[in-house]
Parts: sequence; C-alpha cells; structure tokens
Amino acid sequence: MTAAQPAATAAGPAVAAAGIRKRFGSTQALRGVDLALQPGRCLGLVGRNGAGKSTLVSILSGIYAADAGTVSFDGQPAPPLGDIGAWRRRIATVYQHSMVVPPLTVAENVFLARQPGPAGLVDWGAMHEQARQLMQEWGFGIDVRLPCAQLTVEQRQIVEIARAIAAGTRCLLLDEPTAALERDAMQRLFSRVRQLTAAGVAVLYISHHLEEVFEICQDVTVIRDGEIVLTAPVADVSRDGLVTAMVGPARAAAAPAAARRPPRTRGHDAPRLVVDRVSAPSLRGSLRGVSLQVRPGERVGVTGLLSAGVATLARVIAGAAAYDGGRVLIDGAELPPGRPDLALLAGVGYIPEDRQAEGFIPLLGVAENTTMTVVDRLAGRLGWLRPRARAGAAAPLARRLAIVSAGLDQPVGELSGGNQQKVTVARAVVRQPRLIVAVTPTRGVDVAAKSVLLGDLAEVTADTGAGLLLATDELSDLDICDRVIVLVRGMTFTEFSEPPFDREALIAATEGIGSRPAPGGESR
Amino acid sequence: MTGTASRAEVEAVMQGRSAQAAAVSLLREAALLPVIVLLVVIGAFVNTAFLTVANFTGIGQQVSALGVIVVGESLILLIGGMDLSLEGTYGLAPMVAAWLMVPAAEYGAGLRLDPYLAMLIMLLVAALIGIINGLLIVKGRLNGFIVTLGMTIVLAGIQLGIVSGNSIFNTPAAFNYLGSANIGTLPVSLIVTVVVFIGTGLFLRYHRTGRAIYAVGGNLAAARAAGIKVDRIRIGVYVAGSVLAAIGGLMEAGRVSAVTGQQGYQEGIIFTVFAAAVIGGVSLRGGRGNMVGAASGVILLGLVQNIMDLSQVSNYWIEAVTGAVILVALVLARVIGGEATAE
Amino acid sequence: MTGTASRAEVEAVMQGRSAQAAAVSLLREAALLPVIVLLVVIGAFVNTAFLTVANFTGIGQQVSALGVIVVGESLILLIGGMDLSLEGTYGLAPMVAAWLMVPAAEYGAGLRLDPYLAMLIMLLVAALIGIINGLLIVKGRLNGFIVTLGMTIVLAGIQLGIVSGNSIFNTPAAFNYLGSANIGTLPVSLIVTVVVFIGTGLFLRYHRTGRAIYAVGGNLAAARAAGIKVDRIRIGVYVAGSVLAAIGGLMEAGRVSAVTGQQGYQEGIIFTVFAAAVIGGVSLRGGRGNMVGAASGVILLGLVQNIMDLSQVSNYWIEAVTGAVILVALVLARVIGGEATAE
Amino acid sequence: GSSSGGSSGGGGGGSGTIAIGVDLTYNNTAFWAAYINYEKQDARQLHVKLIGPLLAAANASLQNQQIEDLVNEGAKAVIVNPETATSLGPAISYAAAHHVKLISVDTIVGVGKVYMVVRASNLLYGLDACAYISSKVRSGYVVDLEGDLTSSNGADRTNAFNACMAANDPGVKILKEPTVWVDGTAVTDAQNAFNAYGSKIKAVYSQWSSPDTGLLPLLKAKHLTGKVIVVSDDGVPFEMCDISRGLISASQSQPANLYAYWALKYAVDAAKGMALKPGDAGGGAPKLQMISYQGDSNLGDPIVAPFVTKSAQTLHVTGVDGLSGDVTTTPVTNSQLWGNVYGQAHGGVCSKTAAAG
Ligand SMILES: Nc1ncnc2c1ncn2[C@@H]1O[C@H](COP(=O)(O)OP(=O)(O)OP(=O)(O)O)[C@@H](O)[C@H]1O
Ligand SMILES: Nc1ncnc2c1ncn2[C@@H]1O[C@H](COP(=O)(O)OP(=O)(O)OP(=O)(O)O)[C@@H](O)[C@H]1O
Ligand SMILES: [Mg+2]
Ligand SMILES: [Mg+2]
Repeated sequence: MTAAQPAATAAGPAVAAAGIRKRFGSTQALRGVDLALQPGRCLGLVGRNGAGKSTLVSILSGIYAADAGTVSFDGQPAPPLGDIGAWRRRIATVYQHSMVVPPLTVAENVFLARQPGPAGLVDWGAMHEQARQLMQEWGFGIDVRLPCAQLTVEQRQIVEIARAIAAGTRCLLLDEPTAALERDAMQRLFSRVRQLTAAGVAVLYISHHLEEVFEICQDVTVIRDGEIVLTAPVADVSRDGLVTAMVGPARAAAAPAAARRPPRTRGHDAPRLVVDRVSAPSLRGSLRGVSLQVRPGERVGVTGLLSAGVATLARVIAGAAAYDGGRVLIDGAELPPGRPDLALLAGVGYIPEDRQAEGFIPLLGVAENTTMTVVDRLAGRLGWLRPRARAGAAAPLARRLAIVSAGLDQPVGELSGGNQQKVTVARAVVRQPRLIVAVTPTRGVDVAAKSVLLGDLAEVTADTGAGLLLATDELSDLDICDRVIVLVRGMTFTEFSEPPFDREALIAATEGIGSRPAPGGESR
Repeated sequence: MTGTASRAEVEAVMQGRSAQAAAVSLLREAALLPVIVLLVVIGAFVNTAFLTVANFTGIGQQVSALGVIVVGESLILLIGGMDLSLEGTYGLAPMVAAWLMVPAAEYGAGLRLDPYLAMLIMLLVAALIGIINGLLIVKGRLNGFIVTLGMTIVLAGIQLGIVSGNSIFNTPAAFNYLGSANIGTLPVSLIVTVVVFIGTGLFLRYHRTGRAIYAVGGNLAAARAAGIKVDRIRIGVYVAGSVLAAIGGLMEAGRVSAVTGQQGYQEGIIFTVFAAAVIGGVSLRGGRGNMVGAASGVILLGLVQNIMDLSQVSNYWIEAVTGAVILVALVLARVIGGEATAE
Repeated sequence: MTGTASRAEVEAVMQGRSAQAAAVSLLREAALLPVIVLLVVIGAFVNTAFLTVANFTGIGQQVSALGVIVVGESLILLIGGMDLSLEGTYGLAPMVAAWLMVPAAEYGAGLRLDPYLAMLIMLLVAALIGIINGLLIVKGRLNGFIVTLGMTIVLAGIQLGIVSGNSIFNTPAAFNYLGSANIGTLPVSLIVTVVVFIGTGLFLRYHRTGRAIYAVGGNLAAARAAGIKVDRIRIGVYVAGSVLAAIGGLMEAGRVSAVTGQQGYQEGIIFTVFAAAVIGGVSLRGGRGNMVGAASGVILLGLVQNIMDLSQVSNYWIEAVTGAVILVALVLARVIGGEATAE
Repeated sequence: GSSSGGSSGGGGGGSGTIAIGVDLTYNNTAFWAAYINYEKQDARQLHVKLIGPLLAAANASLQNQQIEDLVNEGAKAVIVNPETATSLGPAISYAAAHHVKLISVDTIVGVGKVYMVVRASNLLYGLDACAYISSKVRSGYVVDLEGDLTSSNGADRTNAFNACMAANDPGVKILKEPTVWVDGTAVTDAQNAFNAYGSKIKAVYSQWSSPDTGLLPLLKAKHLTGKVIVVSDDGVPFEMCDISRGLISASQSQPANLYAYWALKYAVDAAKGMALKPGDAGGGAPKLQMISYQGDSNLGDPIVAPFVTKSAQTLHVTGVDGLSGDVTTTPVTNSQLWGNVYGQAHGGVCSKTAAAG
C-alpha cells in the first residue's frame, strides 16, 4: 500500500527548511537551521541529546510553528499549521515520543484518520485484514484487535513505523525509529527504507547509532546546539569525524570510551543477587523457571528476543512486576514479589525499559526526579527536605551524565528524549545501589554520553562492589559485561562467560540456535 | 496494566488469540449485565408489582430523559472533556421553549410562538451554549470543568431570571408530546432514547468521526499529529452534548408538563448523569467507553430508583440504602468483570 | 559516583535555576491576585458597607469552613483522585458529633458524651470513611469518582437517618467554639484555616511525603518504580481529606450552633469546593497545584458571594450574574497569566 | 451605613423611609415567587425600602452571614425565612446586639427570640389533608408525596398527616414518598405507585402544588381522572382552576399575600419599636399567640390557611398533636382566596385551556 512515485517527477528538494529558529522559554532549541531532503535519498541527522533534532522534526511535520524561517514542499510553501491534514498528505513522521492512541486497536492506530471504507464509514473487516497483512510483513503475529495499551514498547514502535510508511507520502521522517527495535525488525525497516528511497521517497533518518546511518543513508547532517555544523555524503566522513562534529572540537577529546574493567569479584563472595527458578506471567514475555546469580562487582548481561522475558526478568528483580514461582534473593534476603519500595531498600537501583511510563515525573524538576530514590537520606528525621540539598545531590550526576537542561528545576517533561533517559539513569544510580538492574539503559542516548554512561556503570560496579544486571538487546552494550546469559522463550538457553563475546554467536543463541546446553539444569 | 494479568490471559494475548482479546473488551461492556439481572430478581421479591409491563415501561419513561443527556455527556467524556453545564442546558432549554410559547400571564415572554418554532429555537440556544463552551475550552484553553461549572450557574440563573422564579405550567400538547405521549404501550420518549443510543453507538463504532472522537480522547497529540482536526471535533462534541441535553430536558419537562426552576441544576442531575456514564464504563480520562455500557449504567440507576420506591424503605433511611446499593452494584460489577473493569 | 556537591557546584546550580520555570509556576499561582484586587475595588463601589472590618472578618469566617475542605480536596486532586464524598463527610461528621452529645429529646443518641470525646470520635469516623474510600479505590481499583459519589449518598442518608430528618441545635459551647468564637476581633475559624493552609503548603513544598504526593499524581508508575509507597500515600491522602472535611463541617455547624440535614450534600457544597480548587490552579489530572492557588480560589469565591449579597442585584438574576462573574474572573486570570495558565 | 444599592436593581422595590432587610431560602416555587411579588408591592404601599431579598439556598451559615450583612447595611428590621427552625442562633443574637428585630416567615423559631413568627400551622395542613381523605377513603392505598423532611414544613405536614391517618383511617396503607420538594421525583414516585397498585390507590396527598401538573396527565393516562382524590398544597392559581374543574379535590391555600403583607407590616412595627403581646389582634389570625418550639416560645401570628374544596363542607376527625379535628373547608369560588386574587391579576386562574385537563 506504499504509494511509490517515480523518482523522475521530483525536481529540487522534496522538503526544504530555511533559517528555522525555535525557542522554548529560555532554551534556544534551533538557531537558524537550513535543511533539504532530496527525493530518492536518505539523509542521516545526528547530534547530541538536546541538539534540536526532534524539534526540527516537529517543525517539519507541522506540529510546532517555527519562530522564524520557512518550510516548503517541492518548492511550494508549506500549508498553514491549522490544516494538519494537508501536512499529512505531504509528509509522514515517526516521532521519538510514543504517538499511539492506547485505547485504540493496532489496526486503528495503523490507519489512524485514514481508515478504509466508503462514505466516511469504517470497514472493520477490510481494516483488520490490511492491518493484519502489514503486521505480517513486519513479522508480527499479534492480533490487530488488541488495544495498543497492551503492546510492548517495540510493538508500539512497529505500529508507528507501519502507520508512517503506509501513509505513502513522498517524504518520511524517522526520529530514532530503531531505539526500541530488535535486529530483525531493524533489518526489515532498513530494507523498507531502501525500497522507498529507490521509489523516490525522501527520508530523514535520526539515530544515535552511527553505524545505522552509514548503513542506509546517502548523506549525513550533524546538528550541534541548534545549528547545522556539517553536511556531507556519508562516503566522505568517518565515524570519528561525525563524533567530533557532534561534541565539538573542545569536548571531543573529553569523551571517554567505555573501557572494560576486570571484575573485582572473588569466588567466595556471597552473591548479591540470586534468582532461583523464577516464573512470572507477562505480556512482555513470560518467565518459565529462570535461575541466575550476580556476585559483588560482577556485570551480568541478559539478552534475548522480544518476548524472551529479558525485560520481565529485570522487572521482577526490581519489584516492578510480580512473580508466581521461585525466589528472588538480594544479599541473601528474599524479595517479596511486586514491591519496588522494598527492592529499593534492599539496594536495587532500577533503570526501567519504558522511560515515559516509569522513568520520571514529567512535571517535576531534574533535581527532584534524580534524587527521588534518596529522599530518605536527604530528608531530616522528621522528613523535611531542603531543595538545596536535592540540588546538591543531583548536580554532580547531572554534570557527569551531561544532562542538558535549562536548570535543575526544569520539568523533565520538557527535556529531550535522551536527556530524559539520563535522568532515569541518574535516579537509579544516585542511591549507590548494591545491585543495578538496567534495561536498555542507553536507549536514545547520544554516542558520547553513551560511553560515559556505560563507563560509569562499569566503574560503579568495580568501585562499590555493586552487581550489575544489564538487560538489553544492544549487543555492543554487553561489552562491559563479564558474563552474558541468553534467554529463549522465558528460559535460560545458554551462557557466555568469556568476554569478548562473539556477536554472531550471541545473535544465533538469541534465535535458539547453537548446541551449548544451559548450565546445570537451571532451565528446568 | 499488565502487572497483574493472569498467566492464562497473558498466554492467550501473546499467542494473539483474538477470542480472548475480544472477550476482555466485551467483559468491560457486559460486566453490568449480571448486576442488572440480580437487581431484577431482587425487585421481583421486593414487590409483586415490579415484574409488570406497566412498571417497566414506567421505568423506561423515567430514565429516557436521563438516557439522552447521558449520551451527550458520554460523548464529551470520550474526547477527554467534562461538561457540567449540560444540567444547566437540561433545565434552561425547555424553560426557554416554554417561555416563548406561553402567554405573559403565565410567565411567558408574551411572544406566544408556534410550539415547533419555539422548540427549534431551543435547539439553537443549546447549540450556542455548546459553541461558547467549546470555544472557551478549546480555543481559549481554559479548564473545561470550571468553565462549564460557571456556565451551568449562569444558565440556571437565566432559567430562574426569565420567569422571575416562577414555573411554567400547562405547557402545550406539542411541548409535552415527547415526554408524555405513548405509541401503543411504548412511551415516545423511550423509543426516541433507544434510537439515540443505537444511532450514537453505530456512529461511534463505524463512522470515521466517531473513531476520531476516541482518538482525540485517547491521545490528543497523536490524533492531531495524525491529521485529525481535533479542535473542530472537540467543539462539535460540546455542541452535540448540549443539544442532546436540551432534548433530554424537553422530555423531562414534557413528562411533568411543566418547567420548574429546579429542573437541571437545582436537582443536581449532573451527578446522576456522571454516575450512569461512569458506572457504564465510560472513562473520565477520555477515549474509553461505549453506548452499550452507558445504556446499562442508565438502566441500573433506573432500576435502583424504582426498586427503592417500591420497597417502601423507611423515609429517613431510603437515601442511605440507595447509596449502599449503588456501591454494592459497583463492587459486584468489578468482581464479575475482573481485570477488564479495573481502573 | 554521586558524592556530595561542592558548595560552589550547588551555588552554580542555584544560579542556573531556570528563571523561566520559576516564573511560570509563580504566574500560575499569582494569576488570580489581580482579579481579586479588581473584585475588592468593585465591591467598594457596589456598597459602602463592603470595605469594613466587620464585613471582611465576616467573609473570613464565612469562607473558613470552605477553605479547610478545599485543602482536603486539593490533596486528593494532587494524587490524581477526586473525592465527592467530602461533602457527605462535611455534613455527617458534625451531625454524628452533635448526635453523641445532646440528649435524646433533642434528637441525640442519648449518650450525652463529653463534647471533646464526641469530637474525637467524629474525627475517627471521618478517618474511617477515608480508609474505606481509599481501600475501595486503591486496593479494589474501583473508579474513585463513582465510589465517592455512592459514598456521599450513603453518608448524607445516614446524616438524615440518625436524627430522622431533624436538625440538632443548642449544641454545646465546646462544639461551637471552632466555628463561632473570636480571638480579639479575629474569628478562631479563620485563624485555624490560615494555619491549615500554611501548614499544608509547607508540607507539600518541603516534606518528603508532600513531594511524594506530587510524584504520585504526576506519574503513578514512575513514582512506584522510584520506591515510593504509592498505595499507602494515596490511601493516606483520602484519610487526610476526610478528616479535613470533618473539621470544615464542624466549623460550619459551630458557626450556626446547629447541624442541619442540608449541610454538605443537600447544599451541594462539593461544586463550590471543586470550583475553588480548580480556579486556584489545582489540576484535575493530578500532580499540579498548590495551596497559594487554592487559597486564592477560596477567597475569590468568598468575595463574589459577598459582593453579590451587597449588590442588590434582583434576586432572580443574582445567580446568573454570579456565574458570569466567575467566568469573567476565569478568563481574566487566563489572559493575565498567559501560557502558564493554559490547559 | 447606607446602602448604595437600595434603589438600584430590581430588588429594591421602590425607595422609602424605613429600610427592611429580607433573606429567603427559596425563590423558585410558585408560592415564593408570589410571595416576593407581593412583598415588593406592599413595600411601596408601606413606604419601605427593601434590602434584598437575599437568597441563602440551602446554606444555613450563609443565611446567618447575610442577615448580619443586612444589619450592617442599616436594615431596621429583617424578615427571614429560616433554613430550619433552629439554624438562626448567631443571626438572632447579632441582630439583638444591634437592636434590630427579626421577623420569621413560614418557619417556627426554636433558638432565641424573634419579634414575630408569621406562619400558618403546617400541622394543620397535614391534618386537613387527612381529614378530607379519611372521610372519603376507608381502604386501599394513599400516596403521600412528602416535602423535604429536614424542613419544619415538610416534617409537620408529614407527621400530622401520618398521625391523623393512623388514628382515623387505620385500614389505609400510606405509600411514603420522600421527594425533597423535587417535582420530577414526585411524579416518578407517583407513576411507580400507580403502575404498582393501579386503582387500589384511592388518594394522593401532594405536599406542594408543582407535582399536580405531572400527576394529572398520569391519572388521565390511567383513566383515573376524578376517580382518585388529589389533595395538594399552596393554593396557587392553577390549583384553584383544577379544583373548580374537579381535576383535584382540595388544596391548602397558603396565603402568600398575607404572609408577605404581615411579615412586612410587623417588620415596620418592629422598626418603629411598637410592642406587641399575646391576645392583641392578629393580621392573618384573629389573635396573636405564643408559638413554642423546642422549649423556645415566640410571639406569632398563626395565619389562617383556608382549606379549599369545590364547595364548602365540614369534616370531623379525631384531632392529633393537640389540634382540633373539626375542619370547615372554603369553596374555591371564594374570590378572597389568594390564588384567585393572584390569578385574576394575571389573566385568570384558568387563563389557558389546561393541557392537564
Ligand atoms: N516542549 C519543550 N519545552 C521546553 N524545552 C524543550 C521542549 N522541547 C524541547 N526542548 C528543549 O529543546 C532542546 C532540543 O530538544 P530536542 O528534543 O530537539 O533534542 P534532540 O536533538 O531531539 O535530543 P535527543 O537526541 O535526546 O532526542 C532541548 O534542550 C530540550 O530541553
Ligand atoms: N475490536 C472490536 N470491537 C468490536 N467489534 C469488532 C472488533 N473487531 C472487529 N469487530 C467486528 O467484527 C467484524 C469482523 O471483524 P474482522 O473482519 O476483523 O474479523 P475477521 O475474523 O478478521 O474477519 P476477516 O478475516 O474478514 O477480517 C467487524 O466487521 C466488526 O464489526
Ligand atoms: Mg529527540
Ligand atoms: Mg419511594
């Protein structure tokens, strides 16, 4: 259903933005940005968190009005902001923040405002059928009649991508579409993007994974602090060149690499975490008797496909989800199911998968969100808190994680996606936990910040002897781990205990391929 | 919401078994059914006169007006709004209509307009009220709750003011028809209300604008981004709600063949309206709910009122018992409906 | 890796404090101030008796009870709840207290309890009501709006039932003290209310539990994930709200040294309560609002009522004018407050 | 202090020498609308400057505040229709402290002293209704559409009616329908009752006038018009019309005109410092007498409220609450009845062919 116009018809840029400026209160998000998307080409847009990428996307999509500058499609001035429908006919967008309508079904979300049917009516049958086909193409057997409220982060992302592509516009904006995607879905996305560009569609692709940009983009643009600092064919730039452009010459050197550090763990140390034949039902993938241990200072990675139960395992340990079988022990003490408060007291620092749902309080400030897990320490005996104390506790972390904000009391809801993620991470580590449970902690975090972040996680564990359980599908993040456990269908499939880990072998294992049996009956 | 899903539920959903999924959404709507059945059984025991055609058509007539205004409020709740002024319109609209019809001696405006013209004007007045609310809330971005609260006081004040606190009695037959006439044994009001429910239900389910209403209430930003003209739809819904409230008010006034200063605001009917909608599963957060639920909410409240009436509970305790029955019904529906009905 | 920040760092942060963010929150709070000033000016023109100490202490006393219950409702709104039963508690609680004090001949229970004991029991009853609401809503995951609606009907029914519809009067001095006594020229009720507002305001701003209330209302899941005991806090807030409502009710009853059946539910005070809170910028979606705003909402409504009474507007139109004034005040605050006050 | 608003607005009702405050509870029933209407007329006639009427809705504390406002505004006397007989304490003492007298209209006062209580005995209303019904009905059901049981009027009418029916008509079952004066509820309750018991229902006692308009179409639909006794209360014009047409049987004529006139007259007397005592000639009643409630006793003018039927008749029942059981009704043709007076002034009691008929 993707309308594929011949590239020939396109003379000049499909979309052109000139001198775009946008200010939010005290934040100057965009300072005169010029950008053009050529038909049949994919332009990569990269930049640090808070550089202004998503703001630009919102302006190109007709969501925000620019303070200054013009947007034009095929040389025609853009429609008035009021006529959002006209924008939709010209440009389709996958936004960084979830744009699904939770109570509506998958089918309806895919065909939002464009349902098939005669005379303003909705033909449910046809809509379900088309939606089902679309989902099939994405390799999803999910019932298109499920409300999106019941979908996982990845499934929602797929729905939004399917919606944008199905719109069949000549121009497509993708703002970190792969942040929540696994490899298969990612590869499908790439092949679709290639098809579309071949068909003459102009694509803007935003990602913090530079390798992705190199893989599918013809050109790349770097935006720094609201200004375009570099535009070139990908062939003419190196990865480091891009990073330097993103962070600026001054800071380039400062960006450390996520060096692996040897674990301080000694055999006889009592384990920080013991997961003993835990089973738990969950729409995010159920657990069927998983067992594992994490020793002091040890960094254990857990990975697997969607619905393999990776996220569920993390949620169970953090008390965010209940379990109906087995035991979870922190430093030998059993953790009652579904009690995040007790998990916190037991020393668990939790970085949730869905930051918008569980990561922060949008209306509250950066400092307050960051210190939310340590109020008991900041407050006096009677529970009174000094904002200054909060700021004091939050400031070093905010600086270290390079959280870009207008001030530590700026509502986190106003921060850029990546900076929101950093706040979520800071909230988990500020308490100096004995066990860090991190689910895809680097999602949406820019390259420089990502290495800092991973470096910190490695450092914390090494220095404080905290254990780390890193649940992620970003195989590169697993490099800091000492062991990696692969889950398949809610059971331990195999374990890699000798870093560096072979990427291909890991991928195979997640697919359930590879003969190595699970250690000592853990998966029974 | 997944936190406490049972393993069975979860497995089913993961395997994409649609039956399960459909069942869940169905449960939300059907959860009240067993409670309603139970009430009917209780009613039968309370009073032999309960299980009679006369009594049921009676109940039907009594809840018709409520039903129509509940449809209006449900639409507004679906877009994530909340309109308290519907009760003001419910009282003012019929007052205006009657005021335009009857002679000055009977506290009319003295215009003695043709009843049908007067009722047409009534609908226009209602639409105007809806537009004002819509503009203040959508364009003026004022808080809808407090805007419509202010508005309902204004409307109730006008309702009182134009007739100097008098009631208009002996309203013309054309005015009373909707609320008091019967076709065969069926009250006209009941027939109209049923039609309104079914029509709105189909519209919400099968018309794009109906689906857009859900989208707007479910996620305004997403709806706007998808190209839905959210402002137009929101304002339109406020207008529709007001017009439905006016029609409901006309039914009620016709039923008592009089318009009093109490109708609407002073009797505080809006609480009953919200109760019916919310008991029926229409969410106050918008985007969730349907006409099947709303209708069962209305029926449930009508039954409770009727059974209380026939039960001859002591004067002084009847109110407490009524409240208790509502609470129990609520808990029952929640228990029967399971997760689907949890907040 | 957190360590503690160096003094310099903190200073830097406090400077880096976004002036704009502060300004916004301030505007939200202060938006009503100009409107209030305007009202005072108008009042002065309307009636020479307006700008008198007697009148202002009168207003103060008049709004005290409202103020206390508004604090209670605001807390509940902040956690994202909505408690209609506060008006039920507002009426029932003082009725129970008086009922326990006065002899059977005066429609009491005949226990003739010591007034202070009776008032203590009153507070316990209020707390119990809050616990029941809290458990049904938080643990039972029932819709809070409809639960508390059912509850308020039950409470109003009991208020009527225990005294068979009578009013209790000649209440003991200890009962009346809070509502009717003066310290110097200042009504005790006013003093208490001011203390309640300031205390709650500081608590919300500087106490960890106060901050947790904002967190729970701002994003329940995130608050839970951050280790906040959300259930305990939500239930606790329902209890606090009920207790404050009871105190407000006691003020009101003490003011007239009698408890009537109308107090609370029948007078429909809950609308005024919501109006005050929401006009004051307390969001119905939870997580946003503060005591400065709530207080100005209360003051604004008190002034409007008083000016209306002094204004000699024809009593048939007084209601319409009141509503209009509220709407105008709302629009003014929105215009003055700018974006900060937009929904 | 002088009120700048006194002459402005519709509430002033002319300007004059004596400022009298008025504070009411209702303004939205036929009776109170008529009352306010008369109050304004009489104010001109008696050269009174009315301050108000203010409206306290259902808020007793607000009412006390409003009365204090009126005193502060310089009212020389205040006419009040109290929320309840016992919720006026603070206002009474405040007024006394400022040497301002209160006149209570349509409600007894049980807390402190007022200058005068202008009110017919609502117990009598209940008794009259009972006398009429019990003299004609011996069995079956009687529907009692009760007013607000928390108001002394609703309570008195209900209690006297029930006591009297129990004493005189034990064979009849009374269906008690608390309506809190809400018309819709009353009609609903009546409809449910007729659907349940049909022609077993012999009579309906509607404690105020408004429900009639919904009740009569109900009877018509059931073909019971004229077959069921309807006794209502207020004596507004359309009741006069319906009685003369035999659509309803009787109504208590609660004379809004006398209430309004005498309340204002006594207010003027109070302002002039005139001293009245029991036994003096009354206005609405032959003699002033002490009306006691809850041990508190106040001077009152127990307005005589005629019990209206199509033609005059005398009824005898066993009295209750110390009231005589002898009732003599007034024929609807009596042009002195306030409903007739008001009706004639507004184009006749039946000025339009009643849809109800
Ligand atoms: N609604 C808003 N209110 C206030 N400030 C905002 C708002 N939206 C964005 N900003 C600010 O504008 C700047 C740019 O934000 P933007 O989301 O465009 O960054 P980004 O490049 O998308 O970052 P990321 O890679 O993390 O998504 C940030 O400093 C952010 O704090
Ligand atoms: N979520 C839903 N809620 C209510 N009704 C629904 C829903 N989904 C589908 N229906 C109803 O069921 C009918 C059949 O839907 P649908 O076509 O999806 O079923 P199906 O088995 O997939 O049939 P087909 O294979 O032809 O699509 C629809 O026309 C619609 O009326
Ligand atoms: Mg972004
Ligand atoms: Mg009844």
